[in-house]
Amino acid sequence: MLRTQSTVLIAASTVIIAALAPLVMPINIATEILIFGIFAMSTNLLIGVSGLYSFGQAAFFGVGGYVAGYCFVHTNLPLSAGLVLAMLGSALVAGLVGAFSIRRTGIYFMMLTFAFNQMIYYLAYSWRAVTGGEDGMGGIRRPALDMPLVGNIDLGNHLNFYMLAAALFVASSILLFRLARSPLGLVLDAAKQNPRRTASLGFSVYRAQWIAFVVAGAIAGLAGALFALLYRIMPIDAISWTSSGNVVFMVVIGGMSSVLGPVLGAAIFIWLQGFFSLIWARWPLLFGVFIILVVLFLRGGVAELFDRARQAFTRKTPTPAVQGGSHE
Amino acid sequence: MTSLIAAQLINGVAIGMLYALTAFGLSIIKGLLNVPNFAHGAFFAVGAYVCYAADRAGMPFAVSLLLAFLVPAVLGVLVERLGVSRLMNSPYLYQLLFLFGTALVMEQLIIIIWGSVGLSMSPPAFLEGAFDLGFTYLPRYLVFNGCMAALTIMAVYLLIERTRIGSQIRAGIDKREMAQCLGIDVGRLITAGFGLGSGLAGLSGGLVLPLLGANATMGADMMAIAFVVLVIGGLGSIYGAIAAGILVGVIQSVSTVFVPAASTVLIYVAMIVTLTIRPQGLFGER
Amino acid sequence: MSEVAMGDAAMTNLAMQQVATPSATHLLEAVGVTKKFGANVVIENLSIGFAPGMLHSILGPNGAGKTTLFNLLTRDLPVTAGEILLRGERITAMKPHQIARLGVGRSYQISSVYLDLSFLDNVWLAAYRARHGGRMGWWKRVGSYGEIRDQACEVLEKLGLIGFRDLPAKAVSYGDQRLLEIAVTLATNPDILLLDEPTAGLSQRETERVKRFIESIKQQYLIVMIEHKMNVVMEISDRVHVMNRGTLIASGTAAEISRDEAVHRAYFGL
Amino acid sequence: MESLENPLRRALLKAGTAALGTSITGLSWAQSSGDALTMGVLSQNTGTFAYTGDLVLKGAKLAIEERGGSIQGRKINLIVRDDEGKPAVGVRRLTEAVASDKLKYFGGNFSSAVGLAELEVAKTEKVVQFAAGGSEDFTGSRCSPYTFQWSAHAYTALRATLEYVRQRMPDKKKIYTITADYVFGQSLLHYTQVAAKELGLELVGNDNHPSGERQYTQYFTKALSTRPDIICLLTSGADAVSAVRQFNSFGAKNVQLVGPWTLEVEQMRELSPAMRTGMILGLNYYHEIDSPVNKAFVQAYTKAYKAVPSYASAYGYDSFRTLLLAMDKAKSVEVDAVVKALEGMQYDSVFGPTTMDARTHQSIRPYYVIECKAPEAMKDESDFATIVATGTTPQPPELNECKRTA
Repeated sequence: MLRTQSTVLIAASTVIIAALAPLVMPINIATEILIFGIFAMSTNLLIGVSGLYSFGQAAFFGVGGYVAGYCFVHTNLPLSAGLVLAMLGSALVAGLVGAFSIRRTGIYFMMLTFAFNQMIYYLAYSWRAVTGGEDGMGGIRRPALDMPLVGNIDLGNHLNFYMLAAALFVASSILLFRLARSPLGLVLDAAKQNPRRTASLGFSVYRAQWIAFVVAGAIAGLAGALFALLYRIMPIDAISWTSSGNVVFMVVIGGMSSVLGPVLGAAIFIWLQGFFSLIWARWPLLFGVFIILVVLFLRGGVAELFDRARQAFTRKTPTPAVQGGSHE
Repeated sequence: MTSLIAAQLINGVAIGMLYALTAFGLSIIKGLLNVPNFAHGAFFAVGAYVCYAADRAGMPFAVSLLLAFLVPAVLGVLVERLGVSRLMNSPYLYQLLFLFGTALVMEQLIIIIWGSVGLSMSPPAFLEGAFDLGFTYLPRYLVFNGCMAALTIMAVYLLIERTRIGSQIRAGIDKREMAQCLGIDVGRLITAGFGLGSGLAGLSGGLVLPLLGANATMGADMMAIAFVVLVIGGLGSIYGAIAAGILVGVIQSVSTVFVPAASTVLIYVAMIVTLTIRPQGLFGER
Repeated sequence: MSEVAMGDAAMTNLAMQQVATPSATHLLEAVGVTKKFGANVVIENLSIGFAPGMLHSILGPNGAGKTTLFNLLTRDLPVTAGEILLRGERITAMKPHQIARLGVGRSYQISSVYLDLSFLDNVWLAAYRARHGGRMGWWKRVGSYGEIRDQACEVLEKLGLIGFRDLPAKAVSYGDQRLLEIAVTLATNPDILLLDEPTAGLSQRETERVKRFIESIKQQYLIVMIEHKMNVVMEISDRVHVMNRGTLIASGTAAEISRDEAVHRAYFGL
Repeated sequence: MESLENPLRRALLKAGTAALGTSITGLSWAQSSGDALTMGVLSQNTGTFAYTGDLVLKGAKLAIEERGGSIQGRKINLIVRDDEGKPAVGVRRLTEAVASDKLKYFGGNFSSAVGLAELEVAKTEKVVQFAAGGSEDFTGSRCSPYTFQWSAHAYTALRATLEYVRQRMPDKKKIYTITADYVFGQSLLHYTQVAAKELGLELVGNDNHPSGERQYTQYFTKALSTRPDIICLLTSGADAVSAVRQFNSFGAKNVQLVGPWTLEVEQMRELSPAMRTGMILGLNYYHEIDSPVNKAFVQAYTKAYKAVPSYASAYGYDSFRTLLLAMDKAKSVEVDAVVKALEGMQYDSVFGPTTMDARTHQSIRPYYVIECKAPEAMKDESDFATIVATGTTPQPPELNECKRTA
């Protein structure tokens, strides 16, 4: 019963977020927040739901960006085709990387994803003909979006492009929310807590986690494609392992236990960077301090703050989280 | 051709010793903490800057190097006490992020203290110039570097294998529960190990100063390599890093004979191949 | 005198067992399996078979290799040598989840329920797998599988756990977690139940409960149970197998075993 | 569980996002005011070249102060953004500034990667970029109506440097090149080959190193094994600095180190004088340039900041100064008018008489060759070198890839 409602609630809240954002901040920041929101949510499918600490998600973000970029620079495919190809491309790469990495667990897994990320980075870096190497892939066009009924929508217009991003944002959050509460999601959660037992129940843990890895990769690819469209370039550093680290951090500040936590994380992350860099040239120091504080005192991320606040209001002790939940 | 490869081998080993030293520190910490120290690069940088400052203050090179070890070591102890140790019982993700944040802070502090313009320091006079081996030149300082790294590693090896604290550290790494049963304070052990590891990072930072100079981001570059070295060497064994360090140095150096531009990629290829065939690394146990 | 004779009987019995021939009478069996961890041999050339419709217990001092045997049967660990047969078919090379899907349900010695999941979800997972094979739906919500939820509730009912339905497993006593463990295993709807010390860490009362429960279901399954509590073993098992130092030293009815010399030696060093 | 939290979390989420948003806009709107003309310095305050941002800013400020902070009756509002030396961040900050601060003219980062990324945004947002940095794509394959190039063309640089080498040491002919493996490095290499051919120099070998490389002894080991007369570093920035340091450790005195586009003054500071001694370098700017504009600039700069101007500050000053000149010429601050005015504009810059190519937007100006002084020969610690030659040969048109038509 509750579950039924909460899908609706998720949809509602995402729509509301998407609708409010541009009213309170410059449109392109709002767009970027949604894009990284998508990226962060996809990453949380691995980190939060499946307990797979991947430090290589930027690779798939990047692949998506480059594929889409390539389509919109060298071909005149319609928008939809470009986005789909981007997702397929990322899914493919994620499939391969996952096939290798998931056999290893814990810190080995993390290092493998890290290594693959680095490797893909250097490949993109040296494959100048296609990716533009260090100077990035430039001259990406934003094809008009051809919609039935509505007709042709010019995405050159910031607001229209924002709408597109928002639509995809809502779609992916609903998808990821449903997935987290589907049998697959439950299996992933179970495998996170006790892979051996999950296998002895007759589930292929490897397969479940591989699927999660591919889905996360594909959605990261979608985010990457949107990113490439946003600034009409695909810069090389968007694919480096530091951006993998950043997205992990977005997830952590936002909180892993909910679907929307990571979006909040993305918002805070992007906003803080902009804010800090305006007030002090040595801003990364403030940022570092912020990371440290979050890790030491706010393990559950900002979402945890809300819970604490709620518990403060409603005196009753909370029933322990049933889905995902804490990792302590 | 052969002489060129020979030359690159020598050069590679010399470089490799430095990677080995840096990664060795990392691997001690990894061994005790079961977390790769994301702040290792920062300690490396601090070492370089401390060494520079000491040299400017007119101290002899030896003293500068000593300080390049001590200061980061103390810093390391602080970081471990104040932060890492509090996160012992949470998933390593949080320790990683904590160290990540610490690295950012240290990097910026360096800039605030020493400015963001890179710094250089010439090696002491008796180490300038190069040996002419006929088929190649071998910079004196590079040789010195290799030897110093080798000696340090040897010393630490003896410390760990031959002394009581050493045997405790080993116990802490190999069988922590047992160590606890033996009434060893694992917490203090980890602190000590973290300090030692950070110190080694700092020392190698000081050592490479005349070659690489000092700048705030030098840590990140070195850490990426140390990281690879650690993984190739084997997460299970602290000594694997030494052999792997030399290996990486040689790969990097010899590959310049054939495919210079690919040398970096090659290192990662090596890492992935290792992890896929032998997830525990070349020398890792279990 | 007679004791010796009886002992011999048990021995011949055992000898018969060790003739490594797959026999249709055995639903699940290990044929000449060996397991080594590095140098030390935990199980050595062990052959043991379990006939259907019975409750088998495996006895033996600690370190006899009982749990390791279970791990070999379910492929949680690969064998070093030998074969595992299920209904006469080789399953030695299969993966644990594949074996589980063939109807081998297992409970673990250290309780391995999902502490963060509710009782319902714990059992639900097992029931879902039993119903949908290996498939994992990714869109329909867990909540919307009505009939599976009902099955799960039934099982909880059976073990008198229905009250905990929506509590996370970590919120209840160890004893109840052990019961949940059994419930989960049952919900996979197996033909064969491997229970690893189902009563370990249970109070007297709880032990009684589990014992009676197992007895009540033993007609429907082939049950193999590792158990230390003699009273449990002796009262409900049809067949008792005794292991020591990685080998099978005796097999027989409870009565036979209680008089078996080798067993006495193994246990009381007589 | 989820669902229970949702309503409240949603509320707070909204509130949270709102709070974030307003403070963003709050902050940036605060900086723009009325009908002021917004110009921007987008440069690097973090990362390897963190120091450059401040230098560019100092130069730009000077140029604006000369005009009493206003142009064509419009007050000039100078905003500063940190692009962290990353293309992704650069474009983000630029788009923000255009959207919320009405940014019209900007410059500041001389990393080609960042510059070329910003070029795309400048083109779509129709704002003027005064770029610097090595890549010839600015005025070549990716030339844009809204982007102008301050730095000399790679061809001019190579030609000037090698010409000097040629006549300074006629007996040294064997050149070994070590090249950064990215676009800029490769175009340097390309023009080295062109110029070497024209001048009859022999290239005995080349190695590409991945950019960001910190370890160079292996490259020198290889290079020296071919016994060259000259080692030519076709790399720049931090890479070049490490390379020079490590070349020094070989103490190969008989091999001449040449850097056609390798170290600007900023990076020379990173080397101890002993390490620089005798190096032949090509520079975009050196504070001893003998032109009236430069003399005045150096004087003003030293007075204001107690230091001699460097490449970065000269870029900041000269590019902003040129923009303001163009606005005078156009009698307007409107982008299209100013662009038109700039195209083909002839003006006095810090380099003396300078022309802005109407089609490619490449500034046609001299390039300088210097020889580094030994420590004892230096009057003060910023007296690095003496200008020994200047070159003005522009890129041969047939080598230019710009598709635009004037």
